[in-house]
Amino acid sequence: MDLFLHLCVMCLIYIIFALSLNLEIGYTGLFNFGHVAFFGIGAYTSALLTLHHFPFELGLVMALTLSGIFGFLLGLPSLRLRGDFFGIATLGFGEMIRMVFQNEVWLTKGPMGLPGIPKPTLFSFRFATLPQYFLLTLGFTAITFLFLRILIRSPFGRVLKAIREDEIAAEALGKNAYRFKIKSFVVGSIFAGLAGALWGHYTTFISPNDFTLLETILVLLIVVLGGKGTEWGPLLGAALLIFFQESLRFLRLPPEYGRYLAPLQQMIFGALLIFMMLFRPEGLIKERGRRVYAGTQRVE
Amino acid sequence: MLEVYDLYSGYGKIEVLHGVFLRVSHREIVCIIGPNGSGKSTLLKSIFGLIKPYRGKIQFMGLEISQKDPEEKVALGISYIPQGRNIFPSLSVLENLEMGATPLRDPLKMKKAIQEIFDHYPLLEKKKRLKAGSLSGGEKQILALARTSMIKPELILLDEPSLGLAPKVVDQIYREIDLINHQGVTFLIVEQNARKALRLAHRAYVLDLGVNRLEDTGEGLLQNEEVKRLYLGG
Amino acid sequence: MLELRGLSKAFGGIQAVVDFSARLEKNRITGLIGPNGSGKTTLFNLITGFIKLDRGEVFFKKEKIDGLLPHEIASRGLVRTFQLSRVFPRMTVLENLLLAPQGQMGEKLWALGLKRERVRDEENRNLKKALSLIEKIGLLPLKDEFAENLSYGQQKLLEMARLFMANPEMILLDEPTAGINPLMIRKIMDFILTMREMGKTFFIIEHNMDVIIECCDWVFVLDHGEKISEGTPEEIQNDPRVIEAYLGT
Amino acid sequence: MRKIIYSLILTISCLAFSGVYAQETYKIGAAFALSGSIAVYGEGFKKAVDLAVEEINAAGGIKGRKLEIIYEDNKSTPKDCVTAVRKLITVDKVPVIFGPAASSNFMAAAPVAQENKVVMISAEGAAPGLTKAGEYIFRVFPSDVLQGKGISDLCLRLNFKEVPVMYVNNDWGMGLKNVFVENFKKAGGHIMDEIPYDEGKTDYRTELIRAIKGNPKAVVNLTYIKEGAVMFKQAYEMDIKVQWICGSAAKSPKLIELAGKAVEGIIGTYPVFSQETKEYKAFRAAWKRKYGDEKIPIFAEYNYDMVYLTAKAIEKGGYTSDGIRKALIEVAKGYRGVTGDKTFDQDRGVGSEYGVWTIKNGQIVDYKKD
Amino acid sequence: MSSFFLQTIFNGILAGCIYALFAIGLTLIYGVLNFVNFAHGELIMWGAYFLYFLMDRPLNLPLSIAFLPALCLTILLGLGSDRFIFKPLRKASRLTLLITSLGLSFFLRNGAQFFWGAEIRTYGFEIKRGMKLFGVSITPNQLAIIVSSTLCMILLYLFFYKSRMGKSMRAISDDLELARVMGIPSDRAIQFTWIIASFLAGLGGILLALDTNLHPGMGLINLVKAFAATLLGGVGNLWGALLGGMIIGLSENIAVLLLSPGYKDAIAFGIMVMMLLIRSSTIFWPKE
Repeated sequence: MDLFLHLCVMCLIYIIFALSLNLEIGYTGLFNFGHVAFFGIGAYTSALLTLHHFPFELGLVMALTLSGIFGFLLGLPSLRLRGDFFGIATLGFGEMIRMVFQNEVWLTKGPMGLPGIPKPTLFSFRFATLPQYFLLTLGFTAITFLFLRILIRSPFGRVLKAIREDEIAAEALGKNAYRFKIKSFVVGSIFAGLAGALWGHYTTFISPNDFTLLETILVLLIVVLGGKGTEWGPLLGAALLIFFQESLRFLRLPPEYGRYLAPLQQMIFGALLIFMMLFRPEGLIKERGRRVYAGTQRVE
Repeated sequence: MLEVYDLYSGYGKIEVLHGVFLRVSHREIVCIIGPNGSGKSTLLKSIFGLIKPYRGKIQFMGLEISQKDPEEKVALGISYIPQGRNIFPSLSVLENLEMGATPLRDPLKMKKAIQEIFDHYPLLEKKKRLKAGSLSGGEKQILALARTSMIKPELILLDEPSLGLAPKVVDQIYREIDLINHQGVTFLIVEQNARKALRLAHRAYVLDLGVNRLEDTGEGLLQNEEVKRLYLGG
Repeated sequence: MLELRGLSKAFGGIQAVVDFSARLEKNRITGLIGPNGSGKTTLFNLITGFIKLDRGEVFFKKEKIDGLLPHEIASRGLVRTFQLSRVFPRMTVLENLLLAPQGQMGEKLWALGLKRERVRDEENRNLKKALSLIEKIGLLPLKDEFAENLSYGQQKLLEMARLFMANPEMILLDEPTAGINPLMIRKIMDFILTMREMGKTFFIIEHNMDVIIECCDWVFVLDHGEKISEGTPEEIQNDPRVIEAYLGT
Repeated sequence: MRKIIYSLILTISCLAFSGVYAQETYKIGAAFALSGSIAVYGEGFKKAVDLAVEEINAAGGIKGRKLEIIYEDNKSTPKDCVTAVRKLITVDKVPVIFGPAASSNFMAAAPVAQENKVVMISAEGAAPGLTKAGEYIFRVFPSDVLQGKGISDLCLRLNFKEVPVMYVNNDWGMGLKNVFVENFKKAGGHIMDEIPYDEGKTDYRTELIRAIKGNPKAVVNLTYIKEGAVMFKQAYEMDIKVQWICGSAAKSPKLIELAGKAVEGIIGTYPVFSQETKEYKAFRAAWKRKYGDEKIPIFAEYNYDMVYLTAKAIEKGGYTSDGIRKALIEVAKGYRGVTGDKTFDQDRGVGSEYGVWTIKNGQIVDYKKD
Repeated sequence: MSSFFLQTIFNGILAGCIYALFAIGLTLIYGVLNFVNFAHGELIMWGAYFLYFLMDRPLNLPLSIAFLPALCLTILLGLGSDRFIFKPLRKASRLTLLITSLGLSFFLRNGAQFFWGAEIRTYGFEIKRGMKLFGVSITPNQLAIIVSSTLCMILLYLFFYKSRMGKSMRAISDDLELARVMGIPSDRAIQFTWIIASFLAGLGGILLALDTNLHPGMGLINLVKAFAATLLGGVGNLWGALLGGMIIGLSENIAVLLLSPGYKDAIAFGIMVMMLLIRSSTIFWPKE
């Protein structure tokens, strides 16, 4: 049961992470390959602050703020790049941030990592046990899901989609594509920061090794597999991948062969990404037009 | 030599040609004129196979070719010179000609063909080491023509050779076309700048909104008031 | 309404537009014609800020707008369409329309939280308007379809409706009737004429002379980037310079 | 290739039979690095653990019940360590876990064990403060606090007063470097330069050049096996002639296998235990019986001792985590294992002396100043 | 002191030679097929591992015999990835191709790890002291690197400017449509592009591994450097790639002397991001 809860918590954190990436990739068409950087910034910010005995609330708020600020600073120049070059620039940024975690020892303790990150206390309630933490993550996931849902269903989200479809035509309709892209990028970064902060407080230990390209691939795969540009796709993708990954533990594999398991599993991830692109680029859940609008009453 | 029968074609959802009929005989210069958007370029691309027609027949020397790829058509003796960008700008003039000689296969033949071109166009020989992108508009068009005529195709499909050129240069281009035609090459030319083309053409078709409206000798169409009406309404 | 002074643009030594000046009056439909490659679309791009001017000034409602970004120009009420239809393919017909109104409160992030009522009201208003428009162009059964599933003619119609929805003061249309059948052309012409009656101003690139003759009050003719003639459609039809530009000498 | 096919077949058959495991054993969890970046070490640890378990079971087990180790791959990443430990605790319900090797991985997983009141033991974790997570966390390996001082002493003893220090940029390297630098400075030494380098790279030439910039007589290089092999080779090729001084992690036959004559003459410290005791001789004989001529991998002895200590603790305190926790301290008091005295201090760690090793004629031998 | 500096510069040039080989392959694929192949780094890595495979047990082939088959296997890998993955996606968007190649890169990297594990490997030659030249030590392997990459450059130049196929490839990267119209066999030229790109990747990978070691992660990090070199030198430019490779190789080696070595790999990233931002306005902004 505890293991199941543990997997659920992991899954929920990845859902937040994937939802935030989906806003960028699925709805705005920004192929961000460095999303893990914001995950890391969120994790480190909140961890460092709470380790210095600031309250969790402040740590969380600062984690979101800093992720947002970094998102803004990175977005400002790189969002002027064309799609694939934007992807490469963000990939580079992701690696650079990891190197900062690794090398700025005075701040991050470098490769030593940060052990003993306290469990969160929200409004003097301490989320110490697994079920409690599960509820906390569930709450944050729900907030993220609903917030992003409101966002993408709003006129704001509509503009994002228009930019994804045809940036030039959106400009011709008077939409400041650059500014909208920055906003989307910042919002995405903030929620990635949230996922990171939750992750840090959950494992109670973070180190630069947690924020590598592997995470980027995993979260990208979650979004692509589930169905980018759909509300439920990232949820489905995260659930499938996390549980698939962990179910491998229950294959009672003789340890001699354990060495083959991790690369094999990652090969499967890579192959899955290729297969999705070749045979079902839209993902498991297909994007559909919206039928209900802000006015809520369904107009027939 | 070339027969187009009830051709429907277009780009994806946009149907541009709604049933075009056309016939080109051996050693003829046939011109297709028509206002913007009448489907002239689409017709050429469909004949050459850059666009796959929806339906209809295209026959070349008795062979049905409507679903063949451009590469096969080059092998059959059809060449196509697109409008606008029709040379490789970062290759030298010589290299452009060498590329054009690809269908000749035999290196010796290639060399000979290129030398013939240089004999005929000393200007190109003088500039053979220069990048083709640095030539003037007229020179580029000459290069494209030379490159194509070099392989002695049966039929050249030529799309708006006068586009963006000064009238004097256009005259020069048309003289070259005439010369090549006298060597036995058949031409199907698409032109908007109708009068110059009509003077040269043996026969001409007028295309309007994806169907052919008129057919006559070049001279005949020059006199035809209907042409002007199609272009400028009325 | 729109005043152009000496617009010029060259691409790598080739003059695409040469010293083009014109005044376009309010509530008129002005046509722009010329042979292929004469620089018509470039001129549109220059006016709407998609390409930077080499020289010249653009005034819209007596305000200088050259140097502004495309979306800034559009939000001032000068909106354009493109040669090929540019609907947003993976958005529904309704969404395509709802996108159009300028200055929507709901497009501001903060307003989504703080002014929810206003956003909702605004959205409802737009929705009502959009639905009546969709009904008018006969796409009501398709309102929740992705725009990519429409036929090309329907996409063009949708683009027109979107313009209507955006409600700009002046519209630049780039070949609105290209590639569609005569029935659709009729519908689109009706659309243009209705909007003119509502006080809109148009500037249209068009090849179909019937459309020009029926709709336009005034026509400019472009050849090799230069304005070679202007006048009423009848005058243009008989202008030897125009005939020469089209048919050659 | 054949191995892969077998593994696939085994996977499937194990899936089918996984429910049929005998229940009459004492299960111990082991969250080892079987894949990932430090899997080189993991295999050796596992062999040592297996050897000990086999011996104990052959001798009748614990009160008639056999020991069984449940290996869980931690993929060498903190994230998977946490998952692996959680799985061992909640699914296999083990009261005691042999923890991950790398200190950072161990420290990620330790709070989970502490929280669930499950004993977790480290046989290789050297980082100071490793057991801070709580009373359930033990180590049978001496802390680097001791080794850092050992290296510093060694340098001074050999009369190297000025040295640059290179270290692999991870938890272990940096932790050891910090202790070393602190001790060395206190003793009047001068650190010429500090050069961290990344794990797992293939070219360290520029780092080497930087290290010898001030013409030092000796360079302290706190390296792992693979990075060390690359470095010493490249230093040899570039004809860098300095005295290399390493830590314990490089003391391995594997290093000689990888780098050959390039590592001739390097010296290093290691937590020392006499190889002359009867315990060690017995261990060596047992190893030879089971694995033939295979060299004893690094830290194997500590893993071996860890299993025995745990077995004794289960026997004395019962098969519950609290029982094991209390009994561990008692049974370890004065216990002479292969690696010497295993008495736990108040931080549930063990002490050690440090010796010096060197490589002579392709063999690791104790260093004697001549 | 100056000999340290010379040695650093030499190491930089050495690295630069190899980066240039990678960069040319990358830019070739980009020029002809118009997408950034993330899996290029893995071709580099697999090239090195193929050689390892042939020289390791049970085959135990000597280097001279194993060298060519290893390159052929790399080329096959490149061709295979085109045939089965990129060819069906010829008409797909660049972003689809980007994700696909990212997936392929991940697949191949872990594939190598699957077979050979994550450890560092070496070809197991006996190590030799380098010879001294002006205070710089040069090993025979390093000499081989400089000679063969120079040779490669010359051959490539001859190929691109003298041979028909080379000219066809340049023509195709100029204008694929026009090339097809003129009957230039584009499929064959695309295959040839893959052959050359994989050949260069395999050769570079082998040379790099001869000089240093093998590791499954060696692909990605070198890809980034190749990419930075490409951007520096200008996309699709042979000499530019050489120059860019040299600049990256030199600057990252010199930087280690000045900055913290932990940031060595960040140098290439930094240059790459900077070039993207500077050049974005001129080259990479979509043509409208």
